[in-house]
Amino acid sequence: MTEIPSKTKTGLISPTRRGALKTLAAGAGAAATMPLWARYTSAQSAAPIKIGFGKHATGIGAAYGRWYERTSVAALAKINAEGGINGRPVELVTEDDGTDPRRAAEVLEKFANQSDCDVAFGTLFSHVVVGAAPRAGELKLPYFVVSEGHHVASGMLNRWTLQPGITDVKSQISAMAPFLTGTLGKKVTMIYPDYAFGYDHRDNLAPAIEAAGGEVVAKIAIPPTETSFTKYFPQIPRDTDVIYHVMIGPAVLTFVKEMGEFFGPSRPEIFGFIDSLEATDLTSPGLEFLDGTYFWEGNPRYLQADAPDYVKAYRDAVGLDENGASVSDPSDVSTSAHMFGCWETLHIIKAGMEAAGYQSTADRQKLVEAVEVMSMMEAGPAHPQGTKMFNGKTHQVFGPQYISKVEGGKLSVVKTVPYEETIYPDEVDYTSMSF
Amino acid sequence: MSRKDLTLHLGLVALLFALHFILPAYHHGIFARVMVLAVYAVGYNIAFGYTGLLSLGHAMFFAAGMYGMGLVSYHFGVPALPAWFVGVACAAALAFVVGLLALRTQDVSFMIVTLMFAQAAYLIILYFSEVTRGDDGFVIPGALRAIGPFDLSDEGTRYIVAWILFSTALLFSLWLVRHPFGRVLVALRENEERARLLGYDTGRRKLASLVISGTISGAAGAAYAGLFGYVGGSFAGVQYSIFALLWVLLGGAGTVLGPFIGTLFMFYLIDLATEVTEAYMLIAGVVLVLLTLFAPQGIVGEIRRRLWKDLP
Amino acid sequence: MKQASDVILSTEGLGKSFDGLRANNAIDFTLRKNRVHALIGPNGAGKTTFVSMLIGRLAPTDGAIWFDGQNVTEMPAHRRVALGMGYTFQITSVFSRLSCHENVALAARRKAGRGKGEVEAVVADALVRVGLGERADEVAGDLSYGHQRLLEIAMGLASAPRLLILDEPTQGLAESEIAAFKALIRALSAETTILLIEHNMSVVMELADEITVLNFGEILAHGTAAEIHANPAVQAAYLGTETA
Amino acid sequence: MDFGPYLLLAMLEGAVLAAVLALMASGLSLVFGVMRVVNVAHGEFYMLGAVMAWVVTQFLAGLGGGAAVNFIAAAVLAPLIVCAIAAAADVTILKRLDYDPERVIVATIGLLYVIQQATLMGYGPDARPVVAPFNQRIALPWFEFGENGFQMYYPWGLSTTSYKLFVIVAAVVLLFALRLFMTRSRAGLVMRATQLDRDMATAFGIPVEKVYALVFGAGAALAALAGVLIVPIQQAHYLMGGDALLLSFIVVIIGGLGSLAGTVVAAVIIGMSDGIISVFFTPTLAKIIATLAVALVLVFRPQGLFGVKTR
Repeated sequence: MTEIPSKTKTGLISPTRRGALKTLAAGAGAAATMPLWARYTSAQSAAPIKIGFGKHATGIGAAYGRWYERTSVAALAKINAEGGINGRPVELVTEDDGTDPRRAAEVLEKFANQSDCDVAFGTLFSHVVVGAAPRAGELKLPYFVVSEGHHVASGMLNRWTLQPGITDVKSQISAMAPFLTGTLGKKVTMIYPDYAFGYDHRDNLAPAIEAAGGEVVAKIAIPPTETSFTKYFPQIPRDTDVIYHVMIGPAVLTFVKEMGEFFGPSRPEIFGFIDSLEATDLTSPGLEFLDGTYFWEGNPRYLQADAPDYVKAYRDAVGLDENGASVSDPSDVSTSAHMFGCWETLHIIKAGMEAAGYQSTADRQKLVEAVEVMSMMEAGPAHPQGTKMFNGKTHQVFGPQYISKVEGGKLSVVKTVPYEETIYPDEVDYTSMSF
Repeated sequence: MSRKDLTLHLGLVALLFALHFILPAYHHGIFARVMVLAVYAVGYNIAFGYTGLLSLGHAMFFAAGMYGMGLVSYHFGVPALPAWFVGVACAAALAFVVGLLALRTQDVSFMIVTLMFAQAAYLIILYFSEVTRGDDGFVIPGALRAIGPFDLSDEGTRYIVAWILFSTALLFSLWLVRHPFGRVLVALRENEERARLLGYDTGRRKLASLVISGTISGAAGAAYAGLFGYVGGSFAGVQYSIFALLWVLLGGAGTVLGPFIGTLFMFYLIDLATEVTEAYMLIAGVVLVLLTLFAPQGIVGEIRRRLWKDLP
Repeated sequence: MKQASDVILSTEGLGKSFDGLRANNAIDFTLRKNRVHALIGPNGAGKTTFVSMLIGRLAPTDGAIWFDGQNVTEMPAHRRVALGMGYTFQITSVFSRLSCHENVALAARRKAGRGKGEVEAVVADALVRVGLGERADEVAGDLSYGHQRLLEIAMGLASAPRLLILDEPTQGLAESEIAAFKALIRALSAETTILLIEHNMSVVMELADEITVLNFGEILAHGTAAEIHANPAVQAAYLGTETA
Repeated sequence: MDFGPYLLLAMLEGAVLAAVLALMASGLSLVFGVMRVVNVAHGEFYMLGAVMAWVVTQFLAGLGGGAAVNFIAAAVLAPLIVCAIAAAADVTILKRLDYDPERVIVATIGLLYVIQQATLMGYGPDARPVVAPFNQRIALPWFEFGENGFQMYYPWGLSTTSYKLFVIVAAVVLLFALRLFMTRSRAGLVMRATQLDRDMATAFGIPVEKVYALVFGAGAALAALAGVLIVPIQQAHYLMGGDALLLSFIVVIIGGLGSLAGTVVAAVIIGMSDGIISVFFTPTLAKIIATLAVALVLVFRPQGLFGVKTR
């Protein structure tokens, strides 16, 4: 099986953007005017399928949680407008996990035992995933994470935890390394958080850079309590060609700003993971100096000139303007590089449930097995970020990566690395593990 | 120990055992978790509630237990029970060393010193992230999470193990506060100088109290790792130190039942508040303020003050 | 220094300075067994500083303290208590949130080897002796000030010291209570040595076998009640200024 | 970077931290000194100051004000708003707790959650910047005796910004003003009298309750002012109060509780050592060492570096 069934069923592949929009609007509008029971009369059971969504509503991940929820709500509106899953409506059950591993585990218990969710989904921060995943395994609750951590593919977790909607840091890095050494320079200094997915970057960058013929000359790990950074910048070796930065949390803007003030007019090349500036307006004061630097983007924030219609449809559904901010508030910038994973994951859940003939929670194992046999996921309305390949053994998807350059306060994609160039050898085979 | 006290506490132990058969799945899981965390609060209560040592760093003892247990499992494949003992020993040793230093200070300085040590412990976990997996933490391999034939990841076993641990801690603390040693701890809390001039070596007793307290906290941390399979840096963070203080104060500092009641209350308060609003901590904050205004001795403390004077 | 066999406590050149201020200077003091020895002196004469050094609440700047043939100068307070020194506070310092019984029991249990039954007996006895037998279950903080003073003394009794240091025990007591107190001390003097720091001259004159007078941190005079009463230096320095 | 310039840079950074800390911690110290209570919500007042600065500048920018005018307005209004909030909290909560130290700690933890979550709801989870009134990068020269004798050059990276220098100067001026206020003004005198002996102050007809409300408000306003000063450098975020609270706790304790001069000196020491230790170690290790150093200072000098032994 190389194609997921949902692709052929979606009715959104229209030749023009306007057409796509129309379809979507009509579907959503029609669905909204009908009473709930009337919408799904064809289904055997009209009871909604419940998807438990662990949201970072509070704590350090709150900016992400907000956009994850918006994307998920939009994706479900689309899925419901198109007839739901197996003819049944789909409902999001949202619980705040406080960006805390213990609470996240409790939230999974709540999904499984209290609110009778069919699957659990969501969760970005890797410590939250690692803390919650063992509970998913024990509860035998399919847990679809949208985290980009390498924890899934590293084999640390279990058969019930999957990451089919977003690529992991290790593959992102292996996609970026040739560009760094080939285009920007051979000597790389990395600055990363001494927590969260900082470890994935620390562990994977140096091998990838060396494989691409470069060298990591310094690694500067920033502890979570830090609020000022200038004092660490002198630790950057003078002969550095490229600074590679990936920061997270509320201090990132300070970080980037102080880096600019430190270097002044004579900066090396700078390459960052957009995580450093997710949900942050690139025209914020102090960020002028980023002009001409490069970023990895999981999915382009700014609407690119050559964007296909399904990308525009996705952005309209989520409510993004051309700059990747909310249409209702231009200062409310999205977490574009990650949140698409929610949209795609929900479509994969739909596809998996339909392939497995999912009826009730008794079919949870069938659902996991159905997702495990998935492989190619063609770009389209269900996968607006691009064509991907899912590896059922490692429970991890591989997809295209974007390199963008800051020009005039906007990010323009300068290079797209296809999924084929991001693949690394398997580290685990979850399918050989028991349920 | 009066018969009435013993009946009350054994009654709670029996009730929790009975709940094992009655509670719906979700609440069953929650009670198991609350019992383990309540053990942490029981430990904290011995230092804070009974001895008057206001520590803001108990998360380091919880984490010492958790990491002591977790690291030997994860790196050396030690099975759960021996690993648990390693965790407890780590917490006891840490409490001893911290006590030797921190107990040279008093009051607010003691608060800050314990806070600083805990912060350093947290940063050390991050610094040695190649061993500890830092803030991400790690999962203890399922195969190791068993005591003999009992699989700790099984809901029933988990509940019973948590219940055994909690009951032991609860009855131990009841015994301790009735024992002459415990009475001296109370005397230290009330008036340290007077206790010294009655001939008590207050320094040694405070150290002993802190070690007992830290050991019980560590036992909770180690049990948490074994029962829930996850070891992570967030448990060593400041908020977990503050949690212990909150749970104990809410339930009633210096009462045997207070830590459990406080932990349970706080848990359901937050759990129910999340149903109403995303800003559930707002509700928690308001309740805290109201409690200090209208029930300053905590829930059990108020019961003692108003209804049951001899409640331990 | 070798102590004479009837001496329980002595000091040798004991002195204490606070930030250059000399509170006690070169005090040579001897306390004989089974006596009631009063320490008097005007306010600020250094009496409390002196006894605080005896019991170990303050470390002396210079000099030495001997208790029962042992140099205790460097010894922490709790070990001096273990050796048989007892102390009651000038400012009431009971455990105010605990019951009277528990207050005294804390003192009684200190003595090693006492079983539960024996502790109970000692506590009951001590409370009865100070006249608080009826109030064993009351919370100490609820007692009147005078009763709290008596509770202090009961705590001193229960620890069965060989030397009991009473710092201003009659302060705040009513006349009737003072009378009872005097009787209590007389009875006690058969069993133990008592060092009494006292303002109330009638108490001192009636109870004390020996009196030492401190003035400006130094010993001004030493002798029996009659001798002190007759001492012109004491009269000049002290009695003349005392209103009691 | 060479050692000398690096050290200078670290010290400059340390001085900025010290300036902000000194302001914030003197608020905490003032409250502790006069009222004898520990305000755990102090960090949230700092955060509120920063957030209010954003709100004020945002509002005025909408009216078309310039960056400098907006910032000055924020520096005046934000502390006043925060002062009012804190005084209200004092009157409605702390007063009714009779300033019992333990209960105040719990109540202010509650207050901390309330403020934090209310901010999350009203302001959101994002870190938002405020435009500095001026912010020029200033490259700094370095002097050296080399083979060619005395040399002056501009080392790579050695720089600061005019705004950072302004923060340092502003904090010094404000702290002097605070000192003058405490020692020279009648209100300051009343505060100090209340600090020395509450009962005596009451006997002399000082309205102690009002003084407490004012002191609590003034302490919060100092934190808010620190927040306003830092926000062009660090942005306003609803969780920013936590670490700031920890640091100012440390400063107040090291400086000796309730001693304003000690607090300022301690802020300089903590700020500077934070900067200087970072020269020698990797960031996380530097934090560990700094934290342990503070703990050990307290262990071996519990009364603080400048406090007077009380017993």
